[in-house]
Amino acid sequence: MNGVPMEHGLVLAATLFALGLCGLMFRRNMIFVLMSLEIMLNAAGLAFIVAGTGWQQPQGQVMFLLVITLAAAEASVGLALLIQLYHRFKTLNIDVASRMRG
Amino acid sequence: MMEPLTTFLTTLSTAQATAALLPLTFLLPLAGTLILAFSRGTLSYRLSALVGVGSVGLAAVATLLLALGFAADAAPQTVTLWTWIAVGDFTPRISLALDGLSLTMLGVITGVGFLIHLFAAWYMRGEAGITRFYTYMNLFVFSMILLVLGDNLLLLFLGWEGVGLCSYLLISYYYQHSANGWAGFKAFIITRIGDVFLAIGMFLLFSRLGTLNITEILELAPKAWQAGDTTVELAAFLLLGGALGKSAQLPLHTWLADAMAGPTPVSALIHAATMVTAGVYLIARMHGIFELAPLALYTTGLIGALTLLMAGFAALAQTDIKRVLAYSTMSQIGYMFLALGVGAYDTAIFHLMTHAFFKALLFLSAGAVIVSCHHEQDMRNLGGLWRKLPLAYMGFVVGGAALAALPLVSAGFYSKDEILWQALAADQQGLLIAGLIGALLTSLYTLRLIIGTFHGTAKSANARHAEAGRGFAHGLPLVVLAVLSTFLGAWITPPLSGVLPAGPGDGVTAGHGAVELIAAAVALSGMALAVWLFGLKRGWLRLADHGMGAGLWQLWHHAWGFDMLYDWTLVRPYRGLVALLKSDVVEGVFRLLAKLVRLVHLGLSRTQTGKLRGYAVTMVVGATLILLSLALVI
Amino acid sequence: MQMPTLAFAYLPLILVAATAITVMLGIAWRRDHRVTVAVTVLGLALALVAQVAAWQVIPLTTPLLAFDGLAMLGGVLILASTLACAVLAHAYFETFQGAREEFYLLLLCAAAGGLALAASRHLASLFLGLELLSMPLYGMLAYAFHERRSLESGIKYLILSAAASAFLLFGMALLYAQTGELELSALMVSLTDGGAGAWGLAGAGMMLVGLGFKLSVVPFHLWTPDVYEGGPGPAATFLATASKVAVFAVLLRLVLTAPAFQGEWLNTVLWVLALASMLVGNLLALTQSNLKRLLGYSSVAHFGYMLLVLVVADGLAAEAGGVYLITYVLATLAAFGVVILVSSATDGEDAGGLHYYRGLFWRRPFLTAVMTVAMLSLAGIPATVGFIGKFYLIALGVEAERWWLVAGIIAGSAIGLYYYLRVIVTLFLAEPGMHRRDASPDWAVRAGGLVVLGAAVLVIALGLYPAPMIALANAAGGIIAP
Amino acid sequence: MILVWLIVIPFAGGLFCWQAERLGDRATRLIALATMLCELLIALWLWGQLDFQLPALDGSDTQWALEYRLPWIERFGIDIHLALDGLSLVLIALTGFLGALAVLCSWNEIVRRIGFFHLNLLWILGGVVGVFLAIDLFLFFFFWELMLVPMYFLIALWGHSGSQGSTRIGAATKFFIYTQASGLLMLVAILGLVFAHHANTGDYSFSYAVLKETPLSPTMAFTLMLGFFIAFAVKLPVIPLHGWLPNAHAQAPTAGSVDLAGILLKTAAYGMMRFALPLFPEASQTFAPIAMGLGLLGIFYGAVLACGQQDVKRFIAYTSIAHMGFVLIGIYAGTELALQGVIVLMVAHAFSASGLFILSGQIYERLHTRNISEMGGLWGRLGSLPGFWLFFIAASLGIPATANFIGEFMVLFGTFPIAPWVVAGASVGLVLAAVYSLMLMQRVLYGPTQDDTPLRGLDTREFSMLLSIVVLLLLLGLYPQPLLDTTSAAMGEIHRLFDTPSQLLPEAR
Amino acid sequence: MELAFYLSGLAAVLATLGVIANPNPVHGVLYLVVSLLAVALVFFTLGAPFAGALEIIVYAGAIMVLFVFVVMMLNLGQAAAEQERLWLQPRTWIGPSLLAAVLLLTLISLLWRDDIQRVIEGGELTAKGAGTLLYGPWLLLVELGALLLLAALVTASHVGRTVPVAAPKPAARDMPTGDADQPQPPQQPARGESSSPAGKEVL
Repeated sequence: MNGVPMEHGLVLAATLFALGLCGLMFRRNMIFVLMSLEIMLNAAGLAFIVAGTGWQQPQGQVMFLLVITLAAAEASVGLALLIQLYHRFKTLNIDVASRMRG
Repeated sequence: MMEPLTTFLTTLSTAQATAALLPLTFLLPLAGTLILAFSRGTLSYRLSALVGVGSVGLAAVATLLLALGFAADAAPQTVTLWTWIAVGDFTPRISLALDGLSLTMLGVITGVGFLIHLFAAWYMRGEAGITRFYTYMNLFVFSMILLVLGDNLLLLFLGWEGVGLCSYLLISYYYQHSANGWAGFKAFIITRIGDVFLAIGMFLLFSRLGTLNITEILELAPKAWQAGDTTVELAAFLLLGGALGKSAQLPLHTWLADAMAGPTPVSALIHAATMVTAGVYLIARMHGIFELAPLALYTTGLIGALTLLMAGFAALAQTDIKRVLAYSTMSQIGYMFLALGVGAYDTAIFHLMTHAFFKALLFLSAGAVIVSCHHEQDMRNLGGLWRKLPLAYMGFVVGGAALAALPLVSAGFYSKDEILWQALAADQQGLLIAGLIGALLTSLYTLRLIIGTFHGTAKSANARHAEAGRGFAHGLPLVVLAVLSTFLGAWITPPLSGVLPAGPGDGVTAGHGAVELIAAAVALSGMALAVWLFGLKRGWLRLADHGMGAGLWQLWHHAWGFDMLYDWTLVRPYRGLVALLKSDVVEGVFRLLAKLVRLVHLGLSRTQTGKLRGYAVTMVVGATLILLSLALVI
Repeated sequence: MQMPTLAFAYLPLILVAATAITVMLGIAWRRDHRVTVAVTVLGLALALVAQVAAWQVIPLTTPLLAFDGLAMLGGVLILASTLACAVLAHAYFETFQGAREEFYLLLLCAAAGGLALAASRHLASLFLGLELLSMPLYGMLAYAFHERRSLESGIKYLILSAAASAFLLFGMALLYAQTGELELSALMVSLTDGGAGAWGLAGAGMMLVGLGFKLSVVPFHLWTPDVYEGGPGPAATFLATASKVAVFAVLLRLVLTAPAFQGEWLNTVLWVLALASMLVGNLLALTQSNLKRLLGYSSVAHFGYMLLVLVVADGLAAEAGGVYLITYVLATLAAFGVVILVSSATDGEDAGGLHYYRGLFWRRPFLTAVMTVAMLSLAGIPATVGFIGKFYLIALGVEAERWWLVAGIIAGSAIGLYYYLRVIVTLFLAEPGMHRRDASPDWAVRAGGLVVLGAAVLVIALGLYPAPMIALANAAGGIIAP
Repeated sequence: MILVWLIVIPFAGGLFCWQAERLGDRATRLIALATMLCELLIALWLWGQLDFQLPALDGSDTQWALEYRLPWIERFGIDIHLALDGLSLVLIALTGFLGALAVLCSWNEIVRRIGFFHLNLLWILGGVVGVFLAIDLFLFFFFWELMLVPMYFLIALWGHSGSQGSTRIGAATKFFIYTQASGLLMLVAILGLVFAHHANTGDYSFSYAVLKETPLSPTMAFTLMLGFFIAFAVKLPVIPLHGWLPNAHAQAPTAGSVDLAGILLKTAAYGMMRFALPLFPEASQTFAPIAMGLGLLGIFYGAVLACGQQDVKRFIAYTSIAHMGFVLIGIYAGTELALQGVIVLMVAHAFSASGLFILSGQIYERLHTRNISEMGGLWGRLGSLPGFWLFFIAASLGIPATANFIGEFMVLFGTFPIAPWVVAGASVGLVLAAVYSLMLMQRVLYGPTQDDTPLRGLDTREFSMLLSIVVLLLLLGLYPQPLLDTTSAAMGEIHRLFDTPSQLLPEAR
Repeated sequence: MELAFYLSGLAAVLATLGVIANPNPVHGVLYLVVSLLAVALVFFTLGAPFAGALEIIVYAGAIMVLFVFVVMMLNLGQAAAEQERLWLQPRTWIGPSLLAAVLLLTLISLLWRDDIQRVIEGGELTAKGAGTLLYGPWLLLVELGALLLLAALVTASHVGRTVPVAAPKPAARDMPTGDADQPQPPQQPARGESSSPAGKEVL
């Protein structure tokens, strides 16, 4: 079998990454923002896996593992902040967190 | 009897005596200045006057002793006090040179100066700022003495500027009237313009000859330059420029008439007898340079001629008695320049001296009239004073006679006649004719002045209630000056032969008599015409009221419109420039830069919205740009 | 590899981590603010001593970490500023009613992350160190979450930082895909006309986005003022000092050792970013009236200046970077220290507004002197250490003939003066009836005060006699492990 | 070691003053005064003690009358290297004198926070003395910038707000930014020179004597010279870069104006003569026509703008610009006569401008306005103040017998062989000087009085202060030789470097 | 296998699109789970089954459950979805999307440039390799990861407190004489921001 060229895998990762960015940039609901972040991190992880499999090395997977660790940690902290935000403002609209400017 | 006197004179003529006396002449007025300045208003009027007059009086005594010594042994002497500056070749010294020329000037300054100071004690009585007045006056005498005694151009320049400053201060003496201040301002600025020429001339001479010492310059100049060399012409022209400013000659003459704003003794001392003649002195002093520069010399004579005509006409149309005298001063100095221009330096100095006598007399008399008439000085408001103010009338008559060169009896006749003769001898017929026309004009305006002031009927209350001045301070100066303005004054022969080259007419007698006759005729006919015009028929008024006469009268009254010309060409543009640049245009560029920075700041601040999504977008834009640049590079 | 030596090198990191564990256990057992602070300070002080002592054994390398001059200098600065933050936090949280102890735990974790980051020579340790540095910061920034500004700053920093991490990670993945290596010194890419190495370069660019975000380089700087303003004083201080030092150290190492970061294109990008940061940072601060925001903008500008070190990356560069980091940290600590002393977690919003400081001199002259010295140092005026830093950067720029950047530094400094001077003069003006807040009268004899005074004294002392600092930076710059 | 003391004394005195505030105002002022007098006395003692006629041998180290050297930052070969020659001594003595005057003239003017005020005042002077003594370029730059900070405080905290809505803080900031930014340019130039030297020899050095020998390509030398020139040009100030000066002068308290006009401007001229010319003789030669043109521009521009001002102190500030034009011309003429003239002119301007500023301060204390249009007719109301005013006006327009005349004319005499047309132009400036000076006289003292009540005359402190300046101006005007002898060796050296650069650096070609 | 890669890749992209475009949070979370599963499939096709398993267990399992839990806890309901729909106007999303598209295109063009010619042939990468590496030379990372999780845990536990730790007491050393320091009125009173956080219960 021919296998998948590496750039195809990377393009897939890039596409997911861009979609995540998209979500980050235009969603106002903080849940979606956090999910977009997860998408981006996941895309990065995917890229690592693609690279790792391409080079046939375990490093890629270990990096992916670390990415997942980060994603989990970030999700927990993010959600905690989200709850606090909702608690304070009764909304998940992150635009309320825009008092500081100038 | 004679023995001690001879011994005394011999002692006076020694170098030691000169060294002791010469500094005294200017140190005494300086001491007066300092005492008055630091009295801080604690001196009484009498004491101030005593210090002010006394210091100049003592200086006059010192001068007299010097003159006696000089008469005994006429060797020029130099007294060096200290080296002023010494940097490389540049070593001007504070050094005084006594020779015939400077002694003549010294005599005029201290002698006439003393008389005027004395008169001022009467004139200024009751004025509050007498201390200030005498401070300035003494300072002036000090500066003027330095001007004539300085053996180098820089020291001369010190005096030159000093008298300018004092002139400014005294013109604006009555400071509460703004116009007086501006008159002083004008005087200082215009003379300063001349000074700048003098300064540049100094720079030029120093850079070419490596010295500022006058004697050395006069020695070196003929070796350095051919006659007519461009450089020396330039130097001469620059010196001439300085002289024109100080001596109120065309085109830098406009300040003198306004300078009459000062107290009348000031006009007498500064603007008639001494300072305004400094230009004549300068040119005479630097004759070696002018001898090498025929063009400049000719220009000097030409300017003198033009000025004497211009001022003569202007004097005809003045109504203020002091202004008449001011224009007459310009005109007389024009004669001196004319003399200089034909190379008759000694004649110019001689006229300078006699002019100092009779013009001081005229001014002091005018001062007497003015004070007596409660500060009324417009001829149209005076008249019929000859009975009430006999002494002043005497002064005017004697002085006027000298001014108009009344033949034989007046001092002015001898000096002016000499000038005309020298012009003829130098083969400058044009200048001669100008001088003759000037003489006619002089007679006209002099008589107009006398008739207008003293004859006819009093035309104002001030004139009707005139009170004659009394006292020693009032009388003595007038009498002494009157005596000097007669032929007796003309007997004083300035000891110039060793200093100045002989004029073209010296030693020649052929034709002299003819010139004298013509001059006398012109003067007399002018007087007669004046009597006819102003005295008997009042024909003048008819002429001046109509048509061209009125126009000419206006033109002459405004002295040919030079003031207006300068106002339009210099003053207004400068004011416009000031107004234009007032807000510091150049710095505006930087202010604009600051504005730009602030604008950019405001623009950038708008990116700081506080909105998270906006921040994310910016970040992505940044990342995109970075990657795009990579995509474009490879 | 001799284990004892290596252990010696690891010791600071181990000590910090152990202190963190101790603090955690302490919280679990019994909460006591004083004891927690004491333990934290003790642990950090020991770590600092160990860090200094570790200077004896360098250079050492493990697959993940490099213990070299850069790591040592970074470590010292990180530990010192963490120590300062801990002490200042004690003053700040003294009257705080809620749980105070977690803050120190987070602080210690972040310090550990910083140490790892500064020493990392591998993408994995770089990534994890960076995250370990950032993750506690989210908590620290949002620590006083009852205050909406604190919460807001936590959220902003979390989301943007995570996005930046994603960029960083993606970039790493691309580099890895290109080279098959994760060690920095093995990240070789070549740039040819055909585009070989494009992945790696794109990866390097994206990593730059991630790291540039942490350093608040224009255009990734927008979060800085908001987060500085909202975060509790000690957290913002840590963010401004230790965090930036660590990130800068690793970026410097990247540029110095990773071939992928040495190409012409990246150099140009850095150059442009540097210039933009200098100018934009200073321009933004121009009329800022909140001191904490102003310090945020100022840090944007300062890291703009510091990017010059990366652009040149040769000759004096490492030394200049070290010197500038020291000067920046000292001055920033002093400035933030004063703000913290004047603020308190219980007073709601921190004392950021400049109007609080009006006429401070006439009430607290020495505190004002500290602030003045800090501002002058940030402005780079002689007799403060900031001048030495600026001197080094300009020297570097001149040596490398980077005239545009030198011009940028000059223009930036000129603009910067405007707002630094505004702060300074405010301290000395007296207008009665204004809002004002004061540090407690005995501030100077308390621990926080000593830290602030110490920083100010160092700013002056090293400004007058910089030789020790230069020797340190020179030594650090001289030993860069591959 | 005495050189170090010269620098340390003002700084220490400043700290004492700060702390002495609790002892009372009088004690503070007395300490400040004593500090400055001590400085002045040391300077005068040195003047008497040392020999400034050292032979200026080529490249030898005998140029200095006193030297002090201590390693500072060895990494870059930076030393604390102080040296004294006639030029620096004269300026230090001037600093001491004007410093004492500054303390005296703020005796009644400053009543708030005098401890801190005197701290700043003395620190400025300390910084200035440092500038005059440092011959290590790094140290020079260090002091050059250091003196800005206290000056900033002086203007910002004790200044007056301006007439056209400009604030004292704005003025102070402008001053600081102008000088600091241009100072950084100089730093760049210094570093450029140092690295050029480094490239040649492999050594770092900031020493004046060492860097003087650095061979440079003409372009490089010119560029570096420009860096120095711009920094000094801002401070002097030279025309397009003068924007800070009117505001700073006008808004500063009297003591600040005295220091600014009297000393700070002189640091720039000093810098040009000490560094810009000797370090880059050929480039300076090339640049000389432009510099002289700028000087000429300054003379005219300052004169014209002065006439348009309503604020007395702004007025005087612009006249300073005009006077500094002469200084610039003289420096770049480079003949010994011109350079010596520059020295005299600097000292003279320091005295006359200080005198005018002190007088404006005194008028302000009495009238509470600096607006010229609210003055007029003051002559009779102010006791002996107008007399002094008149004297300083006369000095500022260069009446002979004042030192200003000596300075201006020596500059013009010295420049004429080099650039006759410049001299001709500058001489026209003399007329403009008369215009603005007399205008000031006219508008302040002359004219109808607006109010007849007499104002307080001068008290003994004010009178003796002014009298001392007057006496000094006259002394220098009539016998400047002691001053000229002191500086002649230093100026001769500069002249030699400037005039014959090719002999000095044969390897540079 | 290649086909599976492309198909699951397509699925992942589509599901992700669903996440970012969906107004309903619950649907969004579910889409994300789908996307993650699809990515896990991709991992399998590439020959990284260990990673795929982790993706499913940790990502789709643990993390997503956390999301679901929070969404449920907040009980956002239909009103929130309506609100979301309102926010999803084209003018909101079109700009960012274009920007992201540009970024993506740039990235793709860069990815296409390189001639690395490496093909993933699906050789198995086992957990063993990863483990050996991770617990061998990379052991430090485990420790750092642990600290990271500790920090996250502490943060979450501190920040996640719903009962406020303390009402801000009146500023003791604050001496206000004006109003500049007073709290601003709530920006969105309609949404019921609590100006006093005391005693609020969630759920």
